Amino acid sequence: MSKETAEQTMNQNETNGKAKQAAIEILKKYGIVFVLILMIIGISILRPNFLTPNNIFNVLTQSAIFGIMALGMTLVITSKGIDLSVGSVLALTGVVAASLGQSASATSKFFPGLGEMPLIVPILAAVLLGALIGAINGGLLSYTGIPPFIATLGMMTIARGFALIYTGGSPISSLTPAFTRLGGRLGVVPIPVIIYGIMIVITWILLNNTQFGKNVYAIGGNIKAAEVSGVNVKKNLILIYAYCGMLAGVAAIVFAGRVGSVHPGAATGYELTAIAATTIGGTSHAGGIGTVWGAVVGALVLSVLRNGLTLLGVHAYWQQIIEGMIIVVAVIIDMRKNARKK
Amino acid sequence: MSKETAEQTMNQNETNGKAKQAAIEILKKYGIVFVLILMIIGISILRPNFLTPNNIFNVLTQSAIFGIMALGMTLVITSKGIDLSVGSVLALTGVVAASLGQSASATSKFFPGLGEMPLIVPILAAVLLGALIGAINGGLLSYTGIPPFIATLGMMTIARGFALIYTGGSPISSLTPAFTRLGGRLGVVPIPVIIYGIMIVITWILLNNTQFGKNVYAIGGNIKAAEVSGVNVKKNLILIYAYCGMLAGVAAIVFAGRVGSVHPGAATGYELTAIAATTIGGTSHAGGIGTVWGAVVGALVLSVLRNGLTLLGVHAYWQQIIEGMIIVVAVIIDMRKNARKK
Amino acid sequence: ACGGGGGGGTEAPAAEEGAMTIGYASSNLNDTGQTFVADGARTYAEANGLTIQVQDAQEDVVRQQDQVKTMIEQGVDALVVVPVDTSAMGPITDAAQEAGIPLVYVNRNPFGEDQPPEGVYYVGSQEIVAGRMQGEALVEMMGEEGNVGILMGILSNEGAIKRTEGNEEILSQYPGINILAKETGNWQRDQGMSLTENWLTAYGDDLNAILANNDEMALGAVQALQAAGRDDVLVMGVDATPDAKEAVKGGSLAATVLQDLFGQGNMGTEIAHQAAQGNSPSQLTWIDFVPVTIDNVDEF
Amino acid sequence: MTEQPHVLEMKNIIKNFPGVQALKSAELTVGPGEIHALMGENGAGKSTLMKCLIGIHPPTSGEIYFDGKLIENYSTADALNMGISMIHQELNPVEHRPIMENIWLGREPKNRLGLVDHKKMYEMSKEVLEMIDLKEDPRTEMRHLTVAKMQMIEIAKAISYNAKLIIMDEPTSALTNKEVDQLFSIMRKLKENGKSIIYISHKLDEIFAITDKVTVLRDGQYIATEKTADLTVERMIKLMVGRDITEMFPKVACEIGDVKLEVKNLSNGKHFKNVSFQVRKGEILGVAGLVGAGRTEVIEAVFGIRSAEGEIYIDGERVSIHSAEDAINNKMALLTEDRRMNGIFPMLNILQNMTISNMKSYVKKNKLVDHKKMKTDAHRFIETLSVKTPGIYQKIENLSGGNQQKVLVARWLLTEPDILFLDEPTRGIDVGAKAEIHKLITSLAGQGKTIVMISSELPEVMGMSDRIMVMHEGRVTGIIENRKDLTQEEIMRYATGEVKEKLA
Ligand SMILES: Nc1ncnc2c1ncn2[C@@H]1O[C@H](COP(=O)(O)OP(=O)(O)OP(=O)(O)O)[C@@H](O)[C@H]1O
Ligand SMILES: Nc1ncnc2c1ncn2[C@@H]1O[C@H](COP(=O)(O)OP(=O)(O)OP(=O)(O)O)[C@@H](O)[C@H]1O
Ligand SMILES: [Mg+2]
Ligand SMILES: [Mg+2]
Repeated sequence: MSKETAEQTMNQNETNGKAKQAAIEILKKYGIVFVLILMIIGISILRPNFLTPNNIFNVLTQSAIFGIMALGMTLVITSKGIDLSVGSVLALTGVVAASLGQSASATSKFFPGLGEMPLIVPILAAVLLGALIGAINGGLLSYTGIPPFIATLGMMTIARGFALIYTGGSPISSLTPAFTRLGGRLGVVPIPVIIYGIMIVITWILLNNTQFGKNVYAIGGNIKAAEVSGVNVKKNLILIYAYCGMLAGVAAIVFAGRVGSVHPGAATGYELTAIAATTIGGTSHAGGIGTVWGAVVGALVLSVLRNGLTLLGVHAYWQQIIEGMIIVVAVIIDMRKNARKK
Repeated sequence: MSKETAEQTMNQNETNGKAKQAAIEILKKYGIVFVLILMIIGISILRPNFLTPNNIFNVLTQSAIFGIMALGMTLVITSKGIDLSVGSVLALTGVVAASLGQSASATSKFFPGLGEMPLIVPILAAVLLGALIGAINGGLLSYTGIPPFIATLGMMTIARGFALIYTGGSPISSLTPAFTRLGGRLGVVPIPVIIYGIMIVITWILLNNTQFGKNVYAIGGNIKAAEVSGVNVKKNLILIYAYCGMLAGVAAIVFAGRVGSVHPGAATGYELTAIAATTIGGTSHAGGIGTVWGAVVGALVLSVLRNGLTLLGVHAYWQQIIEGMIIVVAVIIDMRKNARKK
Repeated sequence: ACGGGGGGGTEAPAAEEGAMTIGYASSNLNDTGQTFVADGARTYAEANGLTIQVQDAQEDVVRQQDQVKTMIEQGVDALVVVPVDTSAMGPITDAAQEAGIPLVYVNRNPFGEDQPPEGVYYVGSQEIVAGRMQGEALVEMMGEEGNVGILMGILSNEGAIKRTEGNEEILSQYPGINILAKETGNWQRDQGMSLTENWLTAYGDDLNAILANNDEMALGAVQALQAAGRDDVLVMGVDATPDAKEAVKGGSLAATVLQDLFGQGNMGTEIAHQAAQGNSPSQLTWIDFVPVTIDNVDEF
Repeated sequence: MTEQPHVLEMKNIIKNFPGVQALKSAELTVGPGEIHALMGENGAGKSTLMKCLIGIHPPTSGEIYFDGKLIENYSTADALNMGISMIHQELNPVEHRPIMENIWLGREPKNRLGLVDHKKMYEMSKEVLEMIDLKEDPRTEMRHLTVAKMQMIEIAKAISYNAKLIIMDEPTSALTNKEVDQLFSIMRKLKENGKSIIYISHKLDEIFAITDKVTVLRDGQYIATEKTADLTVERMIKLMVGRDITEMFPKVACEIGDVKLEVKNLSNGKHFKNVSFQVRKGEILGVAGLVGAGRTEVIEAVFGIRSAEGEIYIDGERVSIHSAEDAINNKMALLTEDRRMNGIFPMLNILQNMTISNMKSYVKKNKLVDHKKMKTDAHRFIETLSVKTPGIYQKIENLSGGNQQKVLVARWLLTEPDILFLDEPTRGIDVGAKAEIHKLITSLAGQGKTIVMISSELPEVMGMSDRIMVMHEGRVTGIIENRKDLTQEEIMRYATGEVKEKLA
């Protein structure tokens, strides 16, 4: 063996060792990823068709809607807040978008004679309305000092009420083909997954590479530190909630595209799912700790779980029980990373 | 005027002034009481039948169920926690209690041949089961360190699942007359109101006059300092959640008595109402701050609001919107007590 | 549908002489079907110069009781109630009887086989019948062999339980028919869609039919099937909503079951009106379900 | 130009909080290139005056001139932009973020795309850390640092604003001599560059060592401004307290009894190894060492809130202590080092803060709590320790730092312990109160209590202790009998590990 090859082998060994160690580090740090992988392995052994490309895309698509909401929730919870209104905001922005995206034949009772509008109209409407509602949330809690729980709980009820009034309680359907295309695929990849991916990247950059992102961490980690460092806390809180509301609007578009109709009662309880995904992903309600990848993994844990339980043919009642247990266990395993050897 | 009388007058003036000042102090400190009084005055002017004894008892009865849950939630939130499972725990303890409190004729599918049992059996069952589930919540979060949000979110799903399994999805009815009497009146006073009153007193004493109560504040105020000060944090957390679960069991008994039947889907979303009542009453999610009277007033604000909106004949959709707005406004007014004159 | 909504309710109820007030307690106005029932009630009230006050219990049985009691306190002349939980209507019945106010239950029957007590009425149908109709229609179209998935509503809802029971009652008579899965889509279209996607992975070509407890979930299933390029799976719903009728016409939905919800609300209010005027309408009024397929869809 | 213009003039500042007038009529004038001490007892209003200046609490009334211009209605951000920066008395770390993000919070360097330039931030942070001679990776999360290092970061941050006027509110309360020297050399450099510094500290030697002028506040009132060189210690104390304080370390010899506490071979893999010592009744054992020597950890382990192997004997009997509860049951008490983290309950009132550890003794036979007794006790200690507060229902958060410390001292005295562990008991406490606490410690020893006192102030250790235990990197390097002729240098030799082991 020449010296060179020996060196190469050594390097390789070292690389292997390092890679291994890095992998262990990652697993320890990212315990929840480990849980996700375990779940995937377990389900695939029992049901090999879990790993078909089609099903994988299904799982991703299914996680897209509350996953997008979880992205916004990550900012909110990292800033030590909570947003209970996202489910209702999805419904309200969704019905408004749907009413602007109906096919001309279903000439809507909303805007008679307006005809079919380009897709950008409903999209912008949902996104802007979502951001506006979020900004109201943020403004309320930062200027009056009421707890985020109350501000967004109020908004949850209010937005739902407006969705009901806007629609009279009936779903809005007959969306334009362009709209429902958003629920389809581009090549093999489902468009909801593409949209989700774009939102992940945007949110990641926002949280990690902008001053705004640093402010989010500082506000949640130590609001006094933020204040004495001259961070405009009020303005940033408004932006945080506006972004969260905006993502609820994006989720509404994906929802409408996928389902082809939006019901004023849609997405009831999704706020809890989004918060759960965020929390499973390690974002702390004590503020200052939160990651985008955590929210993505958390959302995946939930959708893999639901998909898996269905594939396994678990009885509907038991699905609830097992889902509850696995969420708890997943977070317990994830917690071990913080376990301090006393 | 003799010197003496002059002095007396002065003293009186002083007393008056003091009383006035005290009243202002109280209103400032207890802003939410002020809001409640305003609401009551407003509604009574528009609808004089609001203040009939019957309707007043209605309002009190209506606040009893989630009011009782809010009492337990006050301890939980004061300790910097949250309990999302109380609605589901109500349902589970409720169906179990109902199955033990059916009239002999409806010889239950649960315990065939057992016949009619004394009322104490279902009551104890609900209370103990509630406490047990709560203790599990508390144990989970204190021993594994997972966030209360996750532990109780998991329990929320799990308890609901068990309620469904226990009943097969159908409600349990035909309760014994003794049981449904709990929904009736003792003299003129509704029994739910009496039970609520007893729970208020017990919780008040517990929180204000026992070592346990002091520990609750300490844990919520600074968990590390509590540990160093010799508080057994784990044991106390278990007790806190057990008490909250137990009160959900008490609420289940009131529920069953009032409705005459318990549905496995009962009380869905009550956790949010209970948390809202607690938060409206000034209990802080940042921990360490919480009062029993606050929870009672918070629950009253909600039930007066709902009762008033119905009496006023406000359209159902608008009721939601107005309810959301008033909750927010009430807490904003309450906040003003903390407002710093800049 | 919303147009008439705001107006009727907000007027001062029972204030002026002559105008009768009907208190209407809906189980859940978030439920499309229930908005049709409420529309029926409102239409009748408007046509007959009645004031109607609509309350929404949002699936909370205690809240419904509170609302009814408050409306009694406020002095309505008659009550129309869509029960949240049919087994829990005792206190409401008692309260109405005590106050001497006629009470009409609509859409969901709290009395089962029994006769309602004096001054209490029922207008509607038996949920289980809808389930049976779906089952029968399915056997007719699919034959006596095949694998079926059932999309259930909220698991604790009576409609979900009874309709599923009706499905099973019929299908169990055919040994060749197999129920692959029963899961809840919580009445929602998006959840019906996700479940169907998962079923397609789990059962693939084995899946021959989907019976949904309502049209919203059925339409979600249709969407998932179309996306997967499957046109061989029969899907059936309940309610005959406009979207569903459209889908039946287009052939993507094999059948739905019409429940004349508008008619139920309308009739319920009429009976309440009659009773409040001192007439004695019949205590039980059945409004039957009708199966809707491509053959008869144009009639509705 | 005849007279040099002032950098800062604060005139007639009044600040009211609900129920408290923190500043009655405060004044402060600072010239360019001047290091100006702001002195006063705990609660005199020093921090409040500085918070008024930096825009956290706008004053109720009064005028502030900066650079000759009247400034009003400004935010903290404005103040920073104008050239005023501040090291706060309470540390403000964003714990889960790296050092560099803490330093540059609110003014992150950006690249052309407007995104945060992490590389540049890293480089800039390295420079800043070099300035204070701190060898930490700027990417280390703040929570991994010791209090002392966090404090150094705060100092670095305040300097990095390149401000004209830097406020330093008790920057040295968590530092030892080495870092203090470092800080002083930085301050001198700043002074050379014409920057002005407002310096707050309760350590008089520091005031004399570094400052040019002194302004004294008492009860929110301006008392005097004098050149430091013209002052004596006695006069300065008199200005602050309004009376004379004679005894600084009132150590009186008292009878020393049997061995009360013995610790044998205490180790916990990471922080300390084989620690053994004995303390007797009536004895005060001082514990000295550099920051990071592991003193806190040893005491925490003895008190049961940190796990470790080894044996603990009380009165000759082996005890097992696994929680603070156990420790308290064994009549121990621990005044912790980090007031904010594991000392106070910020939003609870003084009554609650003071009585929590003693709650057991307030439980009556009927299991209810005896509020009357609690209140009596609280009032008694507010008086004994002269805690400056409007009442027992004041939130402890609203007390000045020194007064918070007094409440904590009271908390432990209430439990009537036999063994007291005091970790930096006079950190942030003014001279008057310090003397009171010292008197108290001495009288406790006189009552036969056993006292273990950690302090980073060598004069305090030497003034108070019967024996001194010195630690270095987790090991006990010496236990020295306190003598008249013991020098700081000698202790430092043990503390730096120069002397390996010598037990007395
Ligand atoms: N937010 C607040 N609310 C009410 N009172 C306050 C508040 N902040 C400070 N005080 C009060 O103002 C007075 C001055 O406090 P300050 O913190 O300025 O004292 P200090 O001179 O800095 O004392 P120390 O040397 O102990 O730090 C104290 O009596 C304190 O209790
Ligand atoms: N949270 C922590 N994470 C990692 N290491 C820590 C942590 N806290 C302390 N250490 C390490 O433990 C050792 C001792 O810490 P500490 O500074 O508290 O000692 P000390 O002798 O009590 O000093 P002092 O009380 O003077 O600050 C140091 O090496 C320190 O770096
Ligand atoms: Mg200070
Ligand atoms: Mg230490």
